[in-house]
Amino acid sequence: MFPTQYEDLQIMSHAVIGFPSLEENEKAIAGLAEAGVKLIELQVPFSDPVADGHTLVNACYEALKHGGSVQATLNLATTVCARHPEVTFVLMSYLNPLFRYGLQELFEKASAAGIKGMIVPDWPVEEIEPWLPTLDALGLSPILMVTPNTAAERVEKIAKASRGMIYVVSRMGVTGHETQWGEKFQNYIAEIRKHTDLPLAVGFGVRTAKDLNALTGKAEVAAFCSQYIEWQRDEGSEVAANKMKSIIQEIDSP
Amino acid sequence: MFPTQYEDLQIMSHAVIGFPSLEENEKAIAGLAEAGVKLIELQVPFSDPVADGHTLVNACYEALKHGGSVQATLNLATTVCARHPEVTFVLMSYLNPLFRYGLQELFEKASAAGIKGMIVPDWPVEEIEPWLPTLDALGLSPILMVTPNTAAERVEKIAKASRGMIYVVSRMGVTGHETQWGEKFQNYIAEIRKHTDLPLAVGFGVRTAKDLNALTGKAEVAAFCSQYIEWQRDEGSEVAANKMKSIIQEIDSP
Amino acid sequence: MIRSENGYFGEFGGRFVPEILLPALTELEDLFFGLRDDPAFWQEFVTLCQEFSGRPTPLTPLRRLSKQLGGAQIWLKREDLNHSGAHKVNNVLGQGLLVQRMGKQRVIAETGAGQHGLATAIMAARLGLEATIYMGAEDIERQYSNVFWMRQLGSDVVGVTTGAQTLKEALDEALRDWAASVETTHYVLGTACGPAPFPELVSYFQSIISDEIKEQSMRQMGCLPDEIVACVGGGSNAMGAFGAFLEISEVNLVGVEAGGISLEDGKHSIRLSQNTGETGIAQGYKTLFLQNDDGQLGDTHSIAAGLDYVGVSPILAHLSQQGRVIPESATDNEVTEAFSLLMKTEGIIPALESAHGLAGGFKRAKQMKPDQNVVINLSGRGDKDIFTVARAFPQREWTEFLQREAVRSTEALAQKRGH
Amino acid sequence: MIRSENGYFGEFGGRFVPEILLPALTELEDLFFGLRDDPAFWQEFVTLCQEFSGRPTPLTPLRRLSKQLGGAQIWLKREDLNHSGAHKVNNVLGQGLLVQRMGKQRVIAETGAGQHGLATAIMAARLGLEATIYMGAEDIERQYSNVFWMRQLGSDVVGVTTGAQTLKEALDEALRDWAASVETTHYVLGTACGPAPFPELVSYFQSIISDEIKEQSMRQMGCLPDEIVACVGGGSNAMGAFGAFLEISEVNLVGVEAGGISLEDGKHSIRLSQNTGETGIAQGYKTLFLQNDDGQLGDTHSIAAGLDYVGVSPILAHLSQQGRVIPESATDNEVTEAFSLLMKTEGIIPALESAHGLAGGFKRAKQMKPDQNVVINLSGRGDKDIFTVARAFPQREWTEFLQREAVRSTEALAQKRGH
Ligand SMILES: Cc1ncc(COP(=O)(O)O)c(C=O)c1O
Ligand SMILES: Cc1ncc(COP(=O)(O)O)c(C=O)c1O
Repeated sequence: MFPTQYEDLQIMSHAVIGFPSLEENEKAIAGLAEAGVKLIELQVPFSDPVADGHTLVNACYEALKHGGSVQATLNLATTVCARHPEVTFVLMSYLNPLFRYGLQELFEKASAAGIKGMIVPDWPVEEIEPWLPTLDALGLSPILMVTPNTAAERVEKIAKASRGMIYVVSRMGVTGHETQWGEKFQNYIAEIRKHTDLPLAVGFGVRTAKDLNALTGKAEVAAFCSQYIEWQRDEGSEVAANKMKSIIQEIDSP
Repeated sequence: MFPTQYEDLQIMSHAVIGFPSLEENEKAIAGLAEAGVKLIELQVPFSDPVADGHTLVNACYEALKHGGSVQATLNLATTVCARHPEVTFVLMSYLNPLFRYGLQELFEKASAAGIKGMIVPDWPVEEIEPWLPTLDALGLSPILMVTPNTAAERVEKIAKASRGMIYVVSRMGVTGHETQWGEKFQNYIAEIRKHTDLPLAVGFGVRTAKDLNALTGKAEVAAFCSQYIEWQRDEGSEVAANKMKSIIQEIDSP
Repeated sequence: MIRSENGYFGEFGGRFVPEILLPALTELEDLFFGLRDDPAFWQEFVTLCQEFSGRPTPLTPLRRLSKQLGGAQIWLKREDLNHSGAHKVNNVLGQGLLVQRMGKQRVIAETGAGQHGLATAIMAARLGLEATIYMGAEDIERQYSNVFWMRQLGSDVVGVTTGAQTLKEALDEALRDWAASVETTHYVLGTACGPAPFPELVSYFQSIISDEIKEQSMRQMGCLPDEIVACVGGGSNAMGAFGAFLEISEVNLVGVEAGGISLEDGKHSIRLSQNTGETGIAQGYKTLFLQNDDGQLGDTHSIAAGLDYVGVSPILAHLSQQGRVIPESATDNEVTEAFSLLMKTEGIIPALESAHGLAGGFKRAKQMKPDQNVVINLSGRGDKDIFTVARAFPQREWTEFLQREAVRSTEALAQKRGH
Repeated sequence: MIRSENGYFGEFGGRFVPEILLPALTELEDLFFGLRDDPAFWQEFVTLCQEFSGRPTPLTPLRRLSKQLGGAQIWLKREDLNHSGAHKVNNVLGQGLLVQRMGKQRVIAETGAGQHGLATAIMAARLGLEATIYMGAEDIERQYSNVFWMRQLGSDVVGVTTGAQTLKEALDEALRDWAASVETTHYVLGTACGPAPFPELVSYFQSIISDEIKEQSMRQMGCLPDEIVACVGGGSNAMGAFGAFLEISEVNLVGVEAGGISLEDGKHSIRLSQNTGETGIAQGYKTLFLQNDDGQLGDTHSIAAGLDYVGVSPILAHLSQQGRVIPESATDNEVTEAFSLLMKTEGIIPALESAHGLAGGFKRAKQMKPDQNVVINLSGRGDKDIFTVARAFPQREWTEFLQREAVRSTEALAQKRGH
């Protein structure tokens, strides 16, 4: 399940369904579970991943060529949710593949597959709100995003619609500069906590053990995604899992 | 001197001063005189010979590279007029080289060199008229052009300003189609004769013995120019003179 | 002009963007809603278009061509005479006024044919703004002359090499840039697509076209036209040409899409007709997209880079569903024929995009009577298409010229490096 | 507008043509003299320009650039927004009206930059006339894109390979064609040169430019401008911009010629200033020509094909001798600088010809006060100059693009032959 507020930092990592291949996805997920990753995003690849950086854009492009799809994601989810009960699986997708699948049916199947949460970056809170009763009934948590430029009242609204946790976008933009975890970031986190008791998952720019240590005690979840996918791309899923394992061991206890 | 009205057909031919070279001009003129040519145009080469066809345009272009100029023409005229008293030399030029030389001085020098007439295709009758007293005094005959589209009253005006002979442009245009010497042409000639007692020199499209025979009895002078220059260009002045000679011998007596 | 209900036109439209982009869209929407009913703002816009871009553009009667075709009288609305050579500049100048009011110092844009990029580069130069233009690498190849000029104008042109490397990918990339720069940067969206308020905002500025058509046709024809025809890429020139006539049901409105090579997937760009497009949500809005069953956006093809787009204005999707706008299409071959016909008969060189409007409009005009009037929106001029047109109508001299020019250009480059 | 005395302006002008051309010139003159004072004819002309070419062209204030230069307020008269991209079309449309009245079915023209040829091809297509365009082979090389379009428009473009293969030779060749075809063909002379009545006739049609400047400056500046600047090739855009101001001595009139590379013979095209041009008679008229002591016309050079001409309007030669027109010049380098400055500061791409006007105008504006106004006539747009500009500002991508395009073009040609 999702962590509780102020629980020790957990790592969320990532799989792009079909990247590098559907079979490899299964092995990679097993490796991540073995490495101690507590949450895994299963990303439905999409032709137009506007909220992703270039690493994930390219991974999506490859994944589509290797059979990545909504159905493949549900199939994989059924397998891995059963196989790794200690891991919480989150569906990550852009809205269109889900919309085309049929939202109601998708939510039911995702829930049945054992998926616990959902991150859909281009699905605004206003469009999610009507679906909350359905999602709550299915036990499928919408994990909404808050960004550094989200106004306070909107944070309030997003917090209200979110379940499980809130995804905190660490910085402006999907590509580029290094993220800073200093005072400004801490104020930002503090500001969000004013509106919610949900745990916070911090994403974008988490690429090193140093980043993880910086987040320890500040957030409950660190989304370690692009860097992992780059390892996977360049060195294979096994090496990537080993690197993930050693990095998790490097985290200082708080 | 110029022929008189209804005299037998005489041939006028051509030299472009500097083409193929200044020395060659002298030899070529001697060849023409020897061949029985009675009138020779000495053409000052010009950079923009708008009233000439491509053969003469290219000859001008070459001539300028080999020292062709107003001064060179006057020099040559002095030599050849003295050497060939049986030939009538006519200065042919566009207006600008003469204008830049100074018209008054040019006329005097040309007359002194022994030149008898002048053909300047871009010098309209209105601009010539004020110079007539000067030209008459110098014995330099302006030979003006009449074309198939010249209106009757303008033919009258041109005839009045012309001396020595009138240059009859045989057809519309400087390049192109073969010239016809049929009924239409004869009416054209007859129309001109209504306005003048001067002999007529016919130019443009006179390229064969057949053309010369067709003109016999209709005009007093046939301007045999482009074809001669092509012979000169392709086969040298000597061959060109021989060809001219045999063609003159081919003319039927009337 | 049509107004959205909360960003929607019937079932289409909306604002499906990453949260990070929301504040900028709201700021823009607030600004726009505050200005759009202000006659002084509209006047400021009209004056800018007049003084910088030469508006009003004329309504040109095609007397010879109409007679030759034997049907309705055909008129061209001459957006090709705009500064920069296409209607795109209308929208861009309008957004320029908004940028000044927001006090932002940088603009970004996506571009397909390059016309919108060029218009943006021009506006940025004139207002002294920084500009980055995203353009698919494939489109750069098809429209390098526009790229050349954008760079000379001081803009940064970034080639996008993901996916099919055309307009869709350029738009994605522009959105990514915007996510990172949204506080200092305005995204000059180039067509009546994207998240609210863009479809409405772009249509608002472009409606200067139909305002003029209305007045000009009353003056020149003595009545309103029977039909208005426009090509449809994203839909901005069509919405511009239709805008003032939406409520006048006697005036037919016809949108011509790119029929490309065939109706096979990836060989055309028809979204409105023939059940090719399906409702989807992507690139920030809901509309008819070319997509597969899994909701992946499809590949498209058109001889005209500016029509080679996978989505379409949500307003047009709605109006077409309502039956108010009649969807048509024209194939690449029909387009080059219409291109040639206009050029040889009336002495006007159309953009290949606009030639789609011509092909569709000529076809319809032939079925009409000589006392009827068809206005075709000539959205742009064809100069930019010289390389594409040269491939469609090969001339030996052109090939030889290019070969020599490539050598000269190499020499010029070597000389520059030598300095 | 200035009127000739019997075809002369002071000592310049006249009609020095082979007799064969006389009837056509007289016919044209009679027709023109009968129409030029007829307000209905002028209105017909203005309407044609409006409906087909988008006139009036705007007067655009260059606010940022004027501030940056720190002198007078600079305004551009936007002839670049004309259909076909230059002022040339004004004259051509006017002559089109005359051709229709004469009932001729064919037109010929000489062209330098290709703009006049393009305008003529456009007019011929629109009126359904046959057209032959003479163009120096060297100019074809510099402006092939214009040639490409002329051919697509259905015109026959003939490359002239005599002499320096530029405008002067093309004019000679057009005169030769005319001599052979004068009864069925109208010669659309492209600038305010040549035998009477052309200088007067071309200036008359082009004076629509200064009519508009006058009215627009009263409306936009609240007064007449202090100075009007135009580039001078043959002189048609300059005469167009000056025409309505000749009698208003408070308005300075400045003509900027092509300074080229240096003042050496053959390296420039300055005829009005610095004792470079000398009175001569050629190509049908008397004016200041670049020529040698023997009266042979000289070679010329300019980065702008349209200014690369050996003669100049007899009207400008006269006005410049009278002191009414101030002659200036700008070198190739000054021109590319002004070109770049306008583009980057105001988002307008000028023709290289027009950039001479800019270079001269900017220099003079800097010396003036901020409450003064300078109007520069932007005679055309720069799209046509892409190959020349690309050589002046080399970009690696352009070179690579050309190389690939040459290959593609070769393939398209091979495929066409295969059919
Ligand atoms: C000349 C021209 N027409 C039409 C279009 C298509 O865009 P829209 O449908 O937004 O008018 C473009 C796009 O670049 C264009 O350049
Ligand atoms: C844009 C432009 N400006 C100026 C000129 C020069 O001609 P004129 O001096 O007759 O205006 C040309 C000639 O082709 C031209 O194309």
